[in-house]
Amino acid sequence: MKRLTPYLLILPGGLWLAIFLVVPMVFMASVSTQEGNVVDGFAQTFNFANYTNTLALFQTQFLRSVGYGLAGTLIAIALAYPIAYWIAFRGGARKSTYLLLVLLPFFVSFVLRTVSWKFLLADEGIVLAPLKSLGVLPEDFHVLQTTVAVVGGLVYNYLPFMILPIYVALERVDPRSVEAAQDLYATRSAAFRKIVLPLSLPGVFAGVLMTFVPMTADYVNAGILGGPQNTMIGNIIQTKYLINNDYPSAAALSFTLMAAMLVGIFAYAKALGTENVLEAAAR
Amino acid sequence: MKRLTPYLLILPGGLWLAIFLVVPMVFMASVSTQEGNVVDGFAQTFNFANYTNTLALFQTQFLRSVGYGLAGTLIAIALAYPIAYWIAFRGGARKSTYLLLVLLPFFVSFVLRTVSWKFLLADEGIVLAPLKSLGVLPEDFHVLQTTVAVVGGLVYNYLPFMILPIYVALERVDPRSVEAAQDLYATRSAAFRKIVLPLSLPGVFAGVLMTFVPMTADYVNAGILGGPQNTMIGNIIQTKYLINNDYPSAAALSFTLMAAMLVGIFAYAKALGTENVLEAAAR
Amino acid sequence: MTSAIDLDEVIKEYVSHGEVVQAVKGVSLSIAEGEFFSLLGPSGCGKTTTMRMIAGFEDPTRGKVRLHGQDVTNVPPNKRDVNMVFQSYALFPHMNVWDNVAFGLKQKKTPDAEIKRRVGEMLDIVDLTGREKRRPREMSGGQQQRVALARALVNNPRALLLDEPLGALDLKLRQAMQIELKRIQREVGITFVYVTHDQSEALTMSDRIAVMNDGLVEQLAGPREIYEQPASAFVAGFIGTSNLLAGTLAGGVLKVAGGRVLVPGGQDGEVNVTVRPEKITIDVDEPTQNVSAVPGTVAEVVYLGTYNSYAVRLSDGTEVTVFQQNANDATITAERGDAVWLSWQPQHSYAIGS
Amino acid sequence: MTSAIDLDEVIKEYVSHGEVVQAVKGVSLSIAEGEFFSLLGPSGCGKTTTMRMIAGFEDPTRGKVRLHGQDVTNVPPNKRDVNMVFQSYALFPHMNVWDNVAFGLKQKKTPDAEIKRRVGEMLDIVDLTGREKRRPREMSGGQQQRVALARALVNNPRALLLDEPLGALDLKLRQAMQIELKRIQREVGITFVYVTHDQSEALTMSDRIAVMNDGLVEQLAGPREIYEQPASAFVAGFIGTSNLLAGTLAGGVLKVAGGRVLVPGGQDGEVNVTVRPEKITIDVDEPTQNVSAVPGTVAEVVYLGTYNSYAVRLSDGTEVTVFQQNANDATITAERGDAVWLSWQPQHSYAIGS
Repeated sequence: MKRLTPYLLILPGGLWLAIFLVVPMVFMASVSTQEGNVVDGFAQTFNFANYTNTLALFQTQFLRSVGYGLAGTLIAIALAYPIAYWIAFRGGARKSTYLLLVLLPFFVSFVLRTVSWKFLLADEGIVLAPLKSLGVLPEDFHVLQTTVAVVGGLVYNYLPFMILPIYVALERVDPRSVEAAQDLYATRSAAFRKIVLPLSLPGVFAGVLMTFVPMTADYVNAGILGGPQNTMIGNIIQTKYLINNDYPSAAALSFTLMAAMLVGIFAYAKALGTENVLEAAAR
Repeated sequence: MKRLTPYLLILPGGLWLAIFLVVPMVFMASVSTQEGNVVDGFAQTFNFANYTNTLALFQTQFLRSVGYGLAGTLIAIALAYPIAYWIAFRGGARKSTYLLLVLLPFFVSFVLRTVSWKFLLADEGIVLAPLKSLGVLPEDFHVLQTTVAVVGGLVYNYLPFMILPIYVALERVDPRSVEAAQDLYATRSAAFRKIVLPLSLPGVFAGVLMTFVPMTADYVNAGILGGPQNTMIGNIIQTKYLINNDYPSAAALSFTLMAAMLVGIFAYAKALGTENVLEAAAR
Repeated sequence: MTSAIDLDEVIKEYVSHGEVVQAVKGVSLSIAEGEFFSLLGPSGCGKTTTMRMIAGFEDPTRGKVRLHGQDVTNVPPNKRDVNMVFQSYALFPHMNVWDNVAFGLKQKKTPDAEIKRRVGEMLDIVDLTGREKRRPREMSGGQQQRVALARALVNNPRALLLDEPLGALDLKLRQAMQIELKRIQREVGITFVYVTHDQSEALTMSDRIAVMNDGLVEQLAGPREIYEQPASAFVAGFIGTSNLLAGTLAGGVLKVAGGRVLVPGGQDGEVNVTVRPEKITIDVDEPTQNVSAVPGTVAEVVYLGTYNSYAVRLSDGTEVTVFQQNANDATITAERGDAVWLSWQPQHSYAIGS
Repeated sequence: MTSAIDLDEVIKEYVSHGEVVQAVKGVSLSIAEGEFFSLLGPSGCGKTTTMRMIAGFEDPTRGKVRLHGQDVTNVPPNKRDVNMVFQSYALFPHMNVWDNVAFGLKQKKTPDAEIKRRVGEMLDIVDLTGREKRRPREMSGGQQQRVALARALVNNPRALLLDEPLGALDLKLRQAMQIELKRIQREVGITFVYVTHDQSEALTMSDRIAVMNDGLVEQLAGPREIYEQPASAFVAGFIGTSNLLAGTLAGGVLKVAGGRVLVPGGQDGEVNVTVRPEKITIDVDEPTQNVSAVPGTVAEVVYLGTYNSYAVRLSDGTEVTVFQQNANDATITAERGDAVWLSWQPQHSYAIGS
C-alpha cells in the first residue's frame, strides 16, 4: 500500500489533465486530419493537408491574431503597470478599496460591456456625432471597424488579468529595499530600474500568460468592434465550426493555435522558472 | 495645493470608473428606454415598457439563467474546495506545480474547449456511439441539449476562478491553528468545521463573486452545449443586439441583469466586509 | 506515585529527499507530577519534535509515550489530557478572546454555566478581563501570549506543554512573562513541559532541565547541577559563558601559560578544563593561597551595568572571560593592557572529555 | 574639529487620521567623528525616525540636520555620504551577495577594478569570501546580517547608521555579532549611529548613549553615567533592573519599612530613591556601619547561573531585587522565608524626582 501511495497521489491530477486537457486535444487532433462533410459524415484519412491548406488560406488572420495579441498585451502592460504600482506603493491603508474600484467594471459581462462601447463609439453615435457636427472631426472619421478599436477592446477586456498579477508582485516588494537602493546612491529612477522592476517581472510574466493566449484566441472584440479588415483567427474558427460545419479545418486551425500557445507558454515558463511565475500567479 | 491633494488622488480612480463603468451603464440605461428600429433610428421616449415587456417575455430565461448560475456556482464550490484544500494542505513543496497542472487546461481558449466537448459528447459521437452500440446506454440517450450539459459546461469553464481564490484563502490558514484545535479536543472534522472552513470562507466568497456573474450572463455554453430548452438570458441579449437589432430591449435586459448583479455584489461585499473579500481576492 | 509523563526510548525518523533522518534518536524521560520541566537546546536538536510526540502531533517511529502511566503512543491529540501553548500562539484569528479560551471546554461539551465561570476565572488570572470581545490581531504580543496560555490552562490539563512561548516577545516583556508563568504554574500546580533555546529562561524557571543536542539528551539535572557541573563540552558551552583551558593533567595540576590549574580528582592525561567567568578573581599580584592561578594581560574591559566583563589574554593566546559584579564604584580593578593574575578555587575547575 | 553629525532642534510631525502627531519633539545632538553612538529607547520613542532623518528618508518638519558641518536637511538620501544597515537587512533578493555589496559602488560609477578589489576586501572582513554567488534567501540570518553590513561599509561612508541590526538574530549570535560590530568599528574608524531598544546591547558597545522617550532625549551620556546616575525614573527603569523606594527625606535620611536609607546631598521632601540590585548586600544581622540598611523577608531566590536573584519583601510590601554573584559554591546566603537585612553604601542611593 505504502509503495502505491505516490502513484495514487498522481492519479487525481493525471485524471484531471487527461479529461480536461488531453482528451479534448487528442480528439481535436483526430478531427483535424479527417475528411468529409456534415451530411455524409466525417472519416479519418490522416489528411494533413487540412493543416497546410487552412494555414495557407488564413495565414493573414493567423498573423494578425498574433499581432493583435502582442500589441494588446504590450499596451495592457503599459496601462496596468502604473495602475498596479500606484495602488501597491501609494494606496496606503485603502489598497483593497482601490483594487475593488479598478476591478469593479470587469464584473460586468464581457460582451455587454463591449456592445455598449460599440454603440457609444458608433460613427453617428453619441460621442462622434456631436464632434462631427461641430466640425472637430471630419465627417468620414470612424473608430469602429479599425485595428485601434479591436486592440482597444482586447486591452479593455483583459486589463484586470494584467493588473492583478502585477499588483500582487509589486505589493510583495519590500519598500525598504527601495530605500536601501536610494541610500546606496541610486536615484529614484535607478532604484526603480534596478530593484522594483526586476522584482515585479514575475508578475508581468504571469500577466502575459493570463492575457496573451485569450487575446490571441479572442473573437468577440473583432466580431463586435472590428470590420472585415480585422477578422481574427478566432472568428474564422468559430465560423467554420458553427456556420460552415467544416469541422476538420476548424480543428486544424484550433489545434495549430492551441499548440503554438502551449509551446509558447511552456518555453516561457521554462525560461523564467516555473516556480517564480506560478508563485506570482497564485498569490 | 496641499488642500487639493486628496481630490487629485481621487481623480484617476474616478475617471477610471466614469469611463469604464458609469458611461457604458448610463448609455445602456438611456438606450433601454428608447423606441424605434434600426432603419428609422431610435429616439428617447422614456418608454419604460421596454423593461416590463422584455421581463415579462423572457422571465423564464431570466430565472433559468439565475438558476443555472446558482447551480453552477454551487457545483463549482463543491468541486473546487477539495481540490484547493488538497493542494494547499497536502501539496507540500510541489504546491505550485499542482496548481499549474490544475490551471493548465484553462489556458486553452474557452470556446475551443467547449466546442471540442460538444463533439466528444455528441449523440453519435466517439463516447456515446460505442456505449449505445454495446447496449450500455439506450439509443435515445443524449448528453447535449440538456441542462446537465449547460451547467456542466459553465462549471468546467469557470472552475479555475473558483479554485484560485479558495486555494489562496486555504493556503493562508496556519496549520498550527488546526493543530491547536485538535489539541483542544476537536476531532479532525470539528477542527475543519470550526477553524478551516470559517477561515476559508472569504476565499469561497471571492470565488462566488468571480464566477456567479459571468456564469449567469454566459451565452457560449448554452449556445454550444444546450438546446432550445436551455436558452439563457445572455443568448437572448446577444440575439437581440446582433441579429434582431432590437437595441432597446437588449439594453433593458442587459441593464436589468447588470443592475441585479451589481446590487447583489455590493450587498454581498457589504455583508462580508469588503476588506476580507478583497484581501482574499487580491492575494 | 506514577510520573506525569514518561518517554521510553522514543525515536522519530523522517524521510527527507529519499533519506531517513533521525530527528529524535532515542530519548527516555520521566517528568514528575507538578514539575516545571524544560527541554533546552539549539534549533534542530529535536526538542520540539519530542514535545510534539508528547502532545500527539507526531507518532514515534519506535518507543512509547505514557501519560500518568497510561500508554498513549497511538492516541490522537484530541484524546490526550495535555494542552499545548504554540510558539506563534496559533490563536484562532476569526474568534474573539472569549471564544478562543472557551474552545476546548465547548469541544468537551462542558455545560454553558461552567464554561462561563471557568473562562471568566481564567481571563482574570491572566489579567485579560474586559477584553473578551477583542480579536487576536487587535492585541499586543504579550496579550496574545496570555490568551494562548489561558486557552490551554482553562481545560485543567494534567500537563501543559509550552513550545518557546516567549520567543516572540521583547526582552522586558519576556522577563515579566517568565515570572508570570512561574507564578501561574505554582498556583495551578500543573506539570509544565517547556521547550526553549534560551538558557537563562530555562535556568530561571525550571525544576529540572534536559539539555538536548542532535536528537539526544546530553544532560538531565537541576539548573544548578547543569550549570556548575556540565556533563559535556557541549553543555558547558551552551549554558552560559564558559572558559576552556586545554592541556596535559599530571598529578591533579594542569600547567597553562605560565600558571597552574588545580583539578582535584581529575584523571591524568589530555584534558579540557572549564571554569565559569564569575568564579574567577582578577588581581595584580600573584595569589599566595593554594588556588588555580594564571597570569595574563587584559585585552578588553566591557562595562555592562550590573557587572564588568574582562577579556584576559594568556601568553599562549587563549582568551579568558572574567565577570566581576559591579558592587561599588571602584570595581574596575584592572584596565586594558594591565598584566594581571587570574585565580579561582580548585573546586571550580571541571575536567570534561575533549 | 567639526562633529560628524549634528541635529539642531529637529522636529518631525505626521498627520494621522487628521491629527498632527509629533514623532520627534525637538532633538539636538552632536555626534563626534569616529564615535559609537547609540539611540536607545522603547518602541515608538522616535529613535528610528531620528535616524531616518539623518539618512534622509524623512524630512524634518523643523530643525536642521548637518553632516560634517554641512547642512543636508533637504538633500536626498542618495546624495548623503552616510549608509544605513536596515532592521530586516533589506537585501536585494534578486541579486547575489557580490552584486548586493557592489551595488553602491556601481551606482557611484567606481571603476570595475576598484569595485572588484574593494568588494573582495569587504567580504573578507565580514568573513563571507567564497559565498559571493549565494542569494540572500539561501543564507542564515547571521550571514544576511553580515552582507547588509558589508553592503553599507564598502562605500567608506563618513557615518554608518544601524537600525536594530541584530534584532532578528538569536541570543548567542547576537552576542557574537556585538563583539564583531565593535571590532569592525574600531578597525574602520567610522562613526557608528546605532538604534536599539536593547539596553545591554547599548551598554556593551557604545561610547555614548542617548536615551529617548516619547520623542525627546531623556539623558545623553556614557554607559556608566547612564547606568549609575540615571537622570529620571524612566531611564532608571529602562536601563537594567532598578529598585525604587519612596518616602519623605529628612536630613539626608529616608525612613523606610523599619530601616533607613542614606541619601547624601538629597533635597528634603517627597522623593523616589533608586538603588541597583547589584549594589545591595544581603545579611542575616543588622549592619553596624554607617550604611543604608533595611530589614525584609526573602520572598524568592532564583538561581541564574552567573548570579542569584533575590526578591526581598519589606514590611510595607515593597519588593526589592538583589543580585549576588555566584562566585563560589556557598553563595546562597539566605533561603526563601528568611528574615534578612539589606544594606548598601550611601553613594549608591539616587534621589530622582517623583
